Amino acid sequence: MVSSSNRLVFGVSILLFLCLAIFPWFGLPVYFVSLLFTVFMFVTLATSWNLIGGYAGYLSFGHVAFFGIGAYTTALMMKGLHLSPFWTILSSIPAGFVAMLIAMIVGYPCLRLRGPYFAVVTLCFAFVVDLGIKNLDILGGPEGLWLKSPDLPIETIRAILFEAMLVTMMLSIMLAYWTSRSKFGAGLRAIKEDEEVAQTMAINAPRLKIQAFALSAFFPGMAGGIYAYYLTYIHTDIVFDMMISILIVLMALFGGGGTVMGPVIGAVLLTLINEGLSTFVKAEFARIIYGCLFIGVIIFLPNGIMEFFKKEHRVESGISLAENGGNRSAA
Amino acid sequence: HPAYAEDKPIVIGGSLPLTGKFAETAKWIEKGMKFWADEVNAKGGILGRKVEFIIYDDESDAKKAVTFAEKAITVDKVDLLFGGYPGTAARAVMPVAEKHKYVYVSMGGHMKSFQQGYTYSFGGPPLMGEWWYEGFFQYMKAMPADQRPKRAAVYTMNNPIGASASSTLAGWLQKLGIEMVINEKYNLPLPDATPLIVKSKQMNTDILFSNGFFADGVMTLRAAKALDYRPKVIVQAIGSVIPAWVKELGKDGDYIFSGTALHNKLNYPGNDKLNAYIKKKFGLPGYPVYFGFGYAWMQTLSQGVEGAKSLDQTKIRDWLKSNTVNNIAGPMSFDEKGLPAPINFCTQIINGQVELIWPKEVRTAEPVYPRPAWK
Amino acid sequence: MLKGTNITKRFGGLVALSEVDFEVQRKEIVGLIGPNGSGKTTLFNVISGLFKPESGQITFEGAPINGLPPHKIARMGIGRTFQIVRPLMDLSLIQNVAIAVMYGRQDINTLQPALERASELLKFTSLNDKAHILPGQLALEDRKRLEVARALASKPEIILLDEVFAGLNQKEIEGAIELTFRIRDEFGVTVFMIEHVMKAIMGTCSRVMALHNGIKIADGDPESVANDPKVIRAYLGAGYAGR
Amino acid sequence: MLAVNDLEVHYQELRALRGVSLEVTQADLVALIGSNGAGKTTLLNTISGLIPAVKGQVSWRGNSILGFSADAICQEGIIQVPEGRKLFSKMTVGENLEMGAYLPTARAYIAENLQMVFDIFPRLAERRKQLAGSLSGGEQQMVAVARAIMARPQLLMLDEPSLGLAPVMAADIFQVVEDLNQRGITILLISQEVLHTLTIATYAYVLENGKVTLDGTAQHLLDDPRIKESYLGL
Amino acid sequence: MGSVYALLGIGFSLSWGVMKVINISHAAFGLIAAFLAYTLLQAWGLDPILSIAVSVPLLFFAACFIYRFLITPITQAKEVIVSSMILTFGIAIILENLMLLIWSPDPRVLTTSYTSKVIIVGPFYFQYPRLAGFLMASMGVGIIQFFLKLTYTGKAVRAAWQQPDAAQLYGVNLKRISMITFGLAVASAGAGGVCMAYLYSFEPHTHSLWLIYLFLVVIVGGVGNVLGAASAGLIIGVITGLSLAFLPYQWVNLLTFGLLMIILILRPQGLFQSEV
Ligand SMILES: Nc1ncnc2c1ncn2[C@@H]1O[C@H](COP(=O)(O)OP(=O)(O)OP(=O)(O)O)[C@@H](O)[C@H]1O
Ligand SMILES: Nc1ncnc2c1ncn2[C@@H]1O[C@H](COP(=O)(O)OP(=O)(O)OP(=O)(O)O)[C@@H](O)[C@H]1O
Ligand SMILES: [Mg+2]
Ligand SMILES: [Mg+2]
Repeated sequence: MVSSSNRLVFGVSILLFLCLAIFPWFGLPVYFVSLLFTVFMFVTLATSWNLIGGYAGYLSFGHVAFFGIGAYTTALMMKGLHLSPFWTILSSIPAGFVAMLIAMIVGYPCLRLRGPYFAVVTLCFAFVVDLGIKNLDILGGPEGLWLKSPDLPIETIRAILFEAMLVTMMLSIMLAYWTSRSKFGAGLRAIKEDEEVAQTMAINAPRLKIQAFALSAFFPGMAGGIYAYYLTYIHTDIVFDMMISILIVLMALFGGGGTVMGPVIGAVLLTLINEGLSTFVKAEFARIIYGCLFIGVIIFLPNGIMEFFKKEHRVESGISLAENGGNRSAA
Repeated sequence: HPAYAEDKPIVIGGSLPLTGKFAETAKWIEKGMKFWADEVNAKGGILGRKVEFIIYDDESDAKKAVTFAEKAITVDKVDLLFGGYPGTAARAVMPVAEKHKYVYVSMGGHMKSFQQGYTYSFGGPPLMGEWWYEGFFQYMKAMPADQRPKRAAVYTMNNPIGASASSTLAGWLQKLGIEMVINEKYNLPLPDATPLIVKSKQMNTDILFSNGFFADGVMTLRAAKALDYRPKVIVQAIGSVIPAWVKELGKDGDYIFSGTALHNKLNYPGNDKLNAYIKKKFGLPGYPVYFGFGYAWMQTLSQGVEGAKSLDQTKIRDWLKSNTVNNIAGPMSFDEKGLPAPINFCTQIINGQVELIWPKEVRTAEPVYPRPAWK
Repeated sequence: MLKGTNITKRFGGLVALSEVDFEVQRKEIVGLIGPNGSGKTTLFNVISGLFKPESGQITFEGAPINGLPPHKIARMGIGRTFQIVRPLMDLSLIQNVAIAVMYGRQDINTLQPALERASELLKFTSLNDKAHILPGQLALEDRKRLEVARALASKPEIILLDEVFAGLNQKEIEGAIELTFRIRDEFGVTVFMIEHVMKAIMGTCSRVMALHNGIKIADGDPESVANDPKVIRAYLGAGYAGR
Repeated sequence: MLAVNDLEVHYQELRALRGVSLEVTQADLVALIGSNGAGKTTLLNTISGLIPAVKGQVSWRGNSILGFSADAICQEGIIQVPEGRKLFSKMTVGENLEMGAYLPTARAYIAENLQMVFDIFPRLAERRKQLAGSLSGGEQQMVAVARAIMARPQLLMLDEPSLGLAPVMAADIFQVVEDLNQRGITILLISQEVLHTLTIATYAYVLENGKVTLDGTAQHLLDDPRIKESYLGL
Repeated sequence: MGSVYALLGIGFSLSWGVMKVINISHAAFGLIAAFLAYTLLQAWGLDPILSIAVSVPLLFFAACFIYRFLITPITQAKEVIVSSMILTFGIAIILENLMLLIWSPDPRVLTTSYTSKVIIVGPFYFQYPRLAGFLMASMGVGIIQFFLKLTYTGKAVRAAWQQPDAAQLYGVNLKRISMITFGLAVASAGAGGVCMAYLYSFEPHTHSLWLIYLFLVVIVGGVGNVLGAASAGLIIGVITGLSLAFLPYQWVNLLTFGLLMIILILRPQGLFQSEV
């Protein structure tokens, strides 16, 4: 039963991936390619965040830092090494690693903090990186960095970036999927529930947390690298925008933290709805409707949208560690 | 062209930060643009076609400004792209406009944006940080050397606008024999301005450059008053150009020097009309700067269209590069970077009015110098 | 196999453990009794690494373990239950146990075999019919048995049981005594248990230690400890009639 | 004074109580025994208003109180010492006791009651300023009982008060329960220490699988072979 | 500055520590009070301090209403903290844009006769508005601390959220208590907002800036710890003050955040043990 459902998931994903992959080559307006690109980016960010935030329960409010670090790494590499624009996409991979490395370094002391303290220390971290770059002229300082874009039609550039982001997103989702059914993910969930108990269950909590944090920084780093190239103008106000941090968290939780599909659904819905609203309604009212959306959904589905699908999960929860169980009753 | 007259309206699209951090200014720009459109439509439109806007709200997020620019260009297939605000958004949109080959008339932010080799971007007029104090220093230069201030304190917010505004300061100060005693940057938000003023006071500076936005500008000014710091001159970058400065600060806001790229008392055609409208509609004595910007950018763009007699972006660009545009900021012809000749107006707030004091030909009031004591 | 010498643990001014020595031999069932607040749970917390003692040395199979992080100690083969039960609330019983299996000392790293193993353990603790519900729906005694199953899941050498008999009636205690013996005999696990139910202590333990105000006041076979006047005064009470 | 009639309580599909009836008369010490999972806690929580009933009746001094909120039932003088203590763990012992006397009726007697409680549990007087969460298990149980006494109960319901207590302490708790009963407080006591419970109780009910299977005077039940067999292990 | 953030932060801390509700819209409520103060000052010349008499009750009732209809449904969620964050984020967006509609995006400044007065003590300068803010904040902190620690209702608040069942068993009306708490928390934000408005200019968007600072203050002080938040506010104020005096200004904000990070890492529970 498990393996057959696995095969189904696998098949559907491949199909979806292919459909998405050919999307930019139909000559649709570039905007749609860019929009989906943005959606993929947020899916990547939210899904990665979910590793540390959703599974391990460590709400990182500084994830934008990894995104920004990725963007700056790519941009600086491109400027410093005079990379031709095509290498830039590949240079997002080292950008991911830089983000991951930094995550390990800051994760080490920060992950000893719990709950809100962790949230704030990561928030501070993001500010420190942001302000640091702003103050250092060698990194572009307050001016920001300009990148060269290749001599190709805009459609081609967008399509290439689209594919790059698509692959990044797929990889991050695959990582999330693997996590949800692996020993690793199970350990993280135990840590989320009760770290002390997890430790007495022989779970090496400090190491697992660092691993989760580092992994959750890798794809944002890559996404940042690709995004740098999409934007061609990088500024701390843009790539270290606190709003991104907050959005990532909200998207993941809105969809349902600690589930594979939750962050995906959250990111897709929120990005598209927000974009759609700004198109059709007067600005202030659009925002008010957007606000009502959060309230409406959370009142009816306090644990995120994934809860809506939970009926089926309840049956399965016995055989898989994948998704959350039911409501917690009064203990 | 009778065939045109029956045509669909000309659609002009893009985004403005209608909500979020920059909403205040963007709303004025939007009003300026709309006023322009009403006026044009009343006269029968451009090329015989009416004009119409699609304005998206980018929520003060430069990333969104980019996607909305692409949306306007590729989905709505707008005929013209309108200019963006603030500088970071304009910077991010410029490469997009270039790639899509759309003429983009905006504030641009500062010189660096125009040095990236973009051919479709114009500052018409630009809000050019590097030129901001040009007029002020010209005025200082014309003053007898012994009357000039001697010691300068410079505080600059650490962002592109602050950086560009302060970039020419050192050179000018040296030229005028003013010693730059303090030169500090600060990151926004400024938590407290008291220490800045204490330091300026201790160092006996007699000219204060406050290169900041509204919030930090107000704090600096209030701290100066509270500590009774009396420099001969206080110069403000951006903070003092919005109507709220005069409205909220009243008397305390007086005597601030600043620069501008256009002004409601300039003797160029159109300004009177705008002022009359603003007075009637909003009860303000003259139109706010950003209202003027919104209007002027549209003027530039439409003159390009009318000059090129076509909506072909490249033709519009080429026309703009080789002809002179007349907008409310005066006549301007654009160089290869898309910039007009440096603009060097200097303003001072006197009795709650933003007066032009330099160049001398356009002066609307005598400058108050040195600054009188606080009331 | 587990040996502690001279252990002292303070909370601020309060001395919870004062120079306590103890030793547990392989395959023993050792009882730990003492009045409420005498430091029993604290001792378990010190052994399992949740508290760092101010002084003293603990060795397991000859290797010092004090100062090691809890997961390393667990990994070496010391399992435990919590007196105030702490199930992972959002995971079903079988998931609770399966995670412990995967991280435990047997070589099971994938989900399916872990769930199978977990299911066996739940059967062992008579929880198999509740395998798929959440711990929040359990009555207290069931939660305690869940603690036991989870502790056994990591295949420990020794298990520290903190009052798993509490709340059982006399009849049920008999069942629990049997379970304790089976833990030792079927799993080959040494048992070190805190208990207030004297019937259980007398029925299972080969040796009993008594703590009072953090000081060890008795150590020996159950009979002699139960008749020790110090123990009677501090713990059993004069009215104790072999309940 | 408390009468439960044909009470039925469900947890989703599980029928925890299936038609329970019992009665507690003024000044009685009624014991409720039953193996684990029988539904004893559920019954107490239903009486206290924490859990809704599917059907049945709970009446107090002749008036139905079923459907009252928990705080309203508390005002009626029905006080529970919950299973698992449920202390306010980040408040001090003293504050926990004060919370027991939260209702204005009890607040008036706070000093007097505090004195009584400290007489019964001198250890709590020592630990007055300590956070309740850092107490040992037994100490916490004492706080829980003490807190209930502070509420000046007319009916005191105790859910396994001797759980996790040292034998000497357990004996003390039973002594306290007996004393309280002697002072005129009506008591409904759940305990697994069946022998001891039945020796101090006046009347007892046996709950099995959500049903009352046996009831009678305590003495009567002590002699019942079924009790001997399944609860006393004799 | 510190004490004012503390006053703004207390309510935030209260609803977080006591009720597990992270109220993202907290600062937005404060901002509403600031706008009200502004409007009353402009229209009738009412002193902003007096405007608190209007805005605080108003916010209290609005908050009770919100609690009753929006927060109650999510108290059953698995993780109230998480759900409440999303919910109140929505509220914050709505409030911000309502303010945009009502008051327009123009920045405002509270100017009173004493705005620019200053007291000089040795090398230190205290501006009147700052002093007023400080005094009001201290009073607010005192009142709330008194409420929680010494009044029965306050204790019930703390009890109710540690052990809701047990609190009910001892006569605490959970719904009412929670509503009052939330109401108080938001009302204190009102007072805090007015204090903030003395010091800084504000526009409808400003609340997000305030929010970040009060988040810092609350956590560094220890969640649920009223005095902690107050002290943390002071500490942050002192750090900025001192570093402004000794460092290039450019590095002040960075230093503040960096130091906060270090403080947190060294004292994992915040500077002061969390309470409630
Ligand atoms: N984290 C802590 N902080 C402060 N004091 C503590 C802490 N943990 C335990 N104590 C104190 O240490 C003493 C010993 O507690 P411990 O829990 O070890 O008792 P115990 O013997 O297990 O009692 P019981 O049989 O009631 O469970 C008690 O007085 C308790 O109040
Ligand atoms: N919140 C809940 N949700 C679902 N089922 C529950 C819940 N609480 C208890 N149950 C179930 O209801 C039944 C009766 O439980 P209850 O706690 O009333 O038993 P009890 O007689 O008090 O037992 P014990 O001696 O263990 O305390 C048990 O089967 C238990 O698993
Ligand atoms: Mg114990
Ligand atoms: Mg029970």
